[in-house]
Amino acid sequence: MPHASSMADSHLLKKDHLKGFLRKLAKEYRLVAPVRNRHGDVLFTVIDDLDAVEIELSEPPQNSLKQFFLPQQEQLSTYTITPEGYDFQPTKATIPPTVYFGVHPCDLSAVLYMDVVFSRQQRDPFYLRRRQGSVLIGINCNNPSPKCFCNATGSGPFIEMGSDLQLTDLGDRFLVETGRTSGHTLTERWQGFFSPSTDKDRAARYQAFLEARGRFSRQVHVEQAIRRLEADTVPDEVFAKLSLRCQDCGGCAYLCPTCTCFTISDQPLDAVNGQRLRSWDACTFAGFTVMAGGHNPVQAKTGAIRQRFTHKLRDDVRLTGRPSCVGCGRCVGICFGGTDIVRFVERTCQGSL
Amino acid sequence: MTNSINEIENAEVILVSGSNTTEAHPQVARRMLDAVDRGARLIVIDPRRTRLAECSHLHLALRPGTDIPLLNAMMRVLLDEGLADELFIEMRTENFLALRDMLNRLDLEETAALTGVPLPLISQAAQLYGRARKAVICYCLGVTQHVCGTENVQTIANLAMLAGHIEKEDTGVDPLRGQNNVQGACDMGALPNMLPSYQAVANQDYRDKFERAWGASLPEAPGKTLVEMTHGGKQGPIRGMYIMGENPMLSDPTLSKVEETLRGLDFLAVSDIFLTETAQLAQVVFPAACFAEKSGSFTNSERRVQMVRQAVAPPGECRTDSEIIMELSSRLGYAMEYDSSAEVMEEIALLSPIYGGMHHDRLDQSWGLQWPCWDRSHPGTPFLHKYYFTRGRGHFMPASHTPPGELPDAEYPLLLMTGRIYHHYHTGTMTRKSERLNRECNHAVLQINPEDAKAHGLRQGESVQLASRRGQITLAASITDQVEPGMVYTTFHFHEAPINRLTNDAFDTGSGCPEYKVCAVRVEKMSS
Amino acid sequence: MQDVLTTCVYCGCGCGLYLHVEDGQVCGSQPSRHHPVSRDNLCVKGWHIHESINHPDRLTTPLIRKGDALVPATWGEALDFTAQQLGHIRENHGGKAIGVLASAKCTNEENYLLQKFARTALATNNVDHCARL
Amino acid sequence: MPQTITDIYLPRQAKVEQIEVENSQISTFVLAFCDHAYNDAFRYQPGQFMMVSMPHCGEAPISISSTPTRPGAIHLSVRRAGKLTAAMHGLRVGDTIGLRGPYGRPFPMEQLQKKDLLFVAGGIGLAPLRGVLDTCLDQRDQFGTLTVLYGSRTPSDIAFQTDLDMWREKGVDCRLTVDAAEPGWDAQVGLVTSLMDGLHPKLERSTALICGPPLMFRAVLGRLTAMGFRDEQVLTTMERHMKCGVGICRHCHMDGKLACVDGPVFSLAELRKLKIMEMED
Repeated sequence: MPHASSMADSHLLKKDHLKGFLRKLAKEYRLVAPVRNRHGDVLFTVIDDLDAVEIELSEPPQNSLKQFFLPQQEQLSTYTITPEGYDFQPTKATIPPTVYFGVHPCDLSAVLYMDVVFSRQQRDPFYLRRRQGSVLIGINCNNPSPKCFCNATGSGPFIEMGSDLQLTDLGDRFLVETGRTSGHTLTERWQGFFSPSTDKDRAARYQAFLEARGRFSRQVHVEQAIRRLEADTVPDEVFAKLSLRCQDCGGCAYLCPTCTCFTISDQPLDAVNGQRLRSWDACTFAGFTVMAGGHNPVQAKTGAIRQRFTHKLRDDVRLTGRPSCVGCGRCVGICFGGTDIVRFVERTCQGSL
Repeated sequence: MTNSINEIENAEVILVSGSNTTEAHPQVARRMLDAVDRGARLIVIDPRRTRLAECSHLHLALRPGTDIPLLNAMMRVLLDEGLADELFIEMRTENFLALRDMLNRLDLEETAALTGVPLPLISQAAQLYGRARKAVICYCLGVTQHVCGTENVQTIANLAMLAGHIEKEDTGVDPLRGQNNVQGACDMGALPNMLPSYQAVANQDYRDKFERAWGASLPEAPGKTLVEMTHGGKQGPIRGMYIMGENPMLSDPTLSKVEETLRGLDFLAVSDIFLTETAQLAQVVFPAACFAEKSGSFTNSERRVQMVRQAVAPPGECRTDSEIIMELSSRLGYAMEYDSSAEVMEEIALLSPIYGGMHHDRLDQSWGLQWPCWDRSHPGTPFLHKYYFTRGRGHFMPASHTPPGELPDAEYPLLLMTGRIYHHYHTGTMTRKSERLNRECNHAVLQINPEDAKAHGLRQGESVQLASRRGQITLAASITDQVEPGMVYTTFHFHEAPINRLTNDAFDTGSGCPEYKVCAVRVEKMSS
Repeated sequence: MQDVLTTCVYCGCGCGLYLHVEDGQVCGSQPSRHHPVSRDNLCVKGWHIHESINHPDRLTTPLIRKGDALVPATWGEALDFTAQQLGHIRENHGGKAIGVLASAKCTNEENYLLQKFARTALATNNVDHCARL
Repeated sequence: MPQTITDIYLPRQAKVEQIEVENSQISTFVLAFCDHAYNDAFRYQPGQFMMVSMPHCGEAPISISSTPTRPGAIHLSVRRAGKLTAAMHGLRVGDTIGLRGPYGRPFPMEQLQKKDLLFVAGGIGLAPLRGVLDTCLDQRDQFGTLTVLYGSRTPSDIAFQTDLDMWREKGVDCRLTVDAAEPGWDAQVGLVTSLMDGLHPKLERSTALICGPPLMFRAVLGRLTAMGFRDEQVLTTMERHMKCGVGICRHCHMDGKLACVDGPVFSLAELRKLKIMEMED
């Protein structure tokens, strides 16, 4: 894992000047960052007034960037039914260029995964339109939360790729590494905010990484579960027990930054007008696979639960070389019946360690 | 609920009665299963093998309507095993001797036989419950929707008091409220015999207080209950009705009677967000704003009063129910002028002691407050009955078995139970409009045991006719051993299969609660 | 784009959820992480609560019955007619001939106002809701 | 600058030019895109499917039942199953529907050249095979013998009667069976496997193409294996719920494969590696 930075270039940004830098960015981009709202929750939020919000970088936000690149519900097209025909019009929605600031490594990894999903087979115009106008500014995780296990999925706590600028908190300053060209453009355009980094700063970054790595409170044996799934040695009983507890909420898939399954449906607006919507879906729902006429090729809940974990930990490893679980911990502890991926990994590895 | 929802996960023993918790109260079930994962024991009393029953340690599959004998038998075991909490009984309760005498006269074997639950299982459940340090009882409409609903509830209270499982953190008796603001509607005095905060209409002092505050004289006699109003018949005592956001044409028992009553009115006005089955019968329909389009507060099952915040403007010409009521009231000669729901809440705080410290600014800055909250400095009450019962000493009310109003016979040989399912809410007015929820579940099914299905020659998913003495409907058979032979189960969410055409309007005289959980029906295969 | 915290309407649990608002439309919902009931998750109904808010079948104008049909009317017409009809029953048969159903789905404030309206303007204690259903 | 990306989800209008009623539940819709230039340039291969849009009903995948050797029109044979297909059965000539596609991995026509082909189908399962068969007939010299085994519930449920008659005329060995006979039916009664008794295919040069409901599918597989067909010699097309049709939405998941892009055509050898309902005992 990360040692000396493989990112091309690094600078320093004093924390005192962060707001000033963001204010410059907000002039040209829509700015999205994790904000602790007045109720105490941390959400990625569109920031209209920098002075009115509290940007929170220490607690992972409850929503991920998925909501911005693949919204919970979005219009694909509208249609009209006339005597002459049944006509579809492309959606008129426009997406402003956006800076996503304060993205944790798990969520950056998730965006990289989504990039593959939405351009591998076919280029998905709706995802890519949102993605192409985006600038990602990441922040490495100095304090993984008790639920986090990105160390086991190879997606944190520090990350070397995926962002345009990657920040590391060094106390009174950020070490800023530039990744893609757009990152260089930003640091050059507003070079007044940045000063050169030294070997000492880079050593401090390495020290921060070592400390962060030591702060994980749990060891989740994801690799082992992947091997067992690939070897098909996970007992059916594991899936059966977990599926008895699944209460069909869909929450694990909806909160997951890499669960990209969606459905498409028509919503009538009146007798002759309507819109075609794409919305989040979850493979754990019975209706996910049911065909017209009622036949369901995934006959039991067990099959759906197997699909969920097999997809994340086996099929996506085959596809991208790594699991699509990024260890963000969002699904951990939120399950109505205790059927989260960590429990799956634990049960799968029981007696084999 | 006497406890908070989160306390349930700390209990050592959880006794669930008449609640399909995983489907009707998912967040409560989440705490129960979390508790189980931490080592708690889960006991489920339900005629059906619900999902929660499958996850339980003990499932007592009683015959519907035999809750009292079952609980009495459990209490007798507690007595016999010396598990009664004598100190608690001595210090905090009254009328114990009456209960003890009644229990001692019980023939345990006979009582167990009545319930259909093997005595050893009852005994095991009683001992688990009795020996626990922290134990909660959660119950829901499976307990109350019987002719003896009030006695059922009293018997649960007897059990909890006998074991001393009340008045402590993580310990108590928790009725789960079915609807999002059923607690609040009761608290606000939307009851025929109660002014806000359970101040009896019949009490002169309370009336005086409200008359002074409202500047109007108030009727003395308690009013009619919902079922009395909706089942009066064509020439009933009610001539006109105003219905706000309710759909008795799907939710009330014996729908033919409801329809006759509503059609027979001189005038019916309905305010709702969709054109419900009830609104279709109205002379005037008001388009109301939905929860996302107004501000105010709801009170949840754990007495937590929390803010409802406006997110968007109402569509078209919709107005909030507050606006509609104020307009009507002024036209009827009683002016009401409130600039905001916060102003209404200030009046509620003024007149309802348990809401005394509830103001929107406080609710807005917190996750809400649990009543009683006596004044602005009061932090709210996470669990009730600490140090004293609301009424003083806890009163044991011994009860004995009351059979349901209608039981299966030769003509209608099956016992029908009704309830809710996970994907839909109440009469489906909102949830049936959701593409996803409809995809997951878009029609009513009749759960029937494989034995009964075989006897009727039914295949999975086949349409069947279900009939009672009051009506008949068509729905799809779902063959499952979740129900015992001789019982069938369905839900009331679907207007295509309005089960309340069949249900009995026998009701509990104590609470006015209809007996939705038991009536006699027969199943007929459709001739295809 | 805005997330507004409110309280779910689909059961007595009372989850805290955020409604996701875009261009004046609710187009998503998500749980509140720190809310004591929702604790970072909702049931399937809560996750899809936005689908019924924008539904084209929503009532958007007052309706008055003309023969067998309910036809659109102005607010003035609907309110005047209702007040006149209820007033008529109150004068001729007394408040006891009027029934009012409040709602377990409406807010505390609305229920408070409705029972106050029943007891003052309509002079009846015939006010109830489906507490037991 | 963001580049323009083709909107792969936007359907194109197509007109119903002709409707062939196959039986009480199945009709074949002959369709052409309203945009003539697009229609002329439109190409597909047997075994592929289209995503069909109907007003207020969303989309559903329907396999193409015509042959690319006869360009200018697309045939979709549709059985009434859900809301969308029921709406299609209300279509009249001249009505418009929405289409996008073609999608999916087709039958490997090149591999089938010079082969004796055995088509086994039940009910609507003949639809995707119809395109293959017509292709073979239009390029008759490139394929070996052609045999069709077709099972229906009752004689009045037999669909594609016009096609069957025409295939017979052109020398295809068509054998029919029904689950339940009706007066006047003197041919085979029984499962489609009962038609396989009299077959003696030259195994080394044969390929079987099968499509039908899961129960029939499993019975036929067992029979073919017993006859000596290797798994590579058996091809089928799978039916799944689909939303995008292009390998993203994942509704058609099949143990790591997606029916829409990895299929819908699979060889039995490929299916054997998957934990799917059709391969369970």
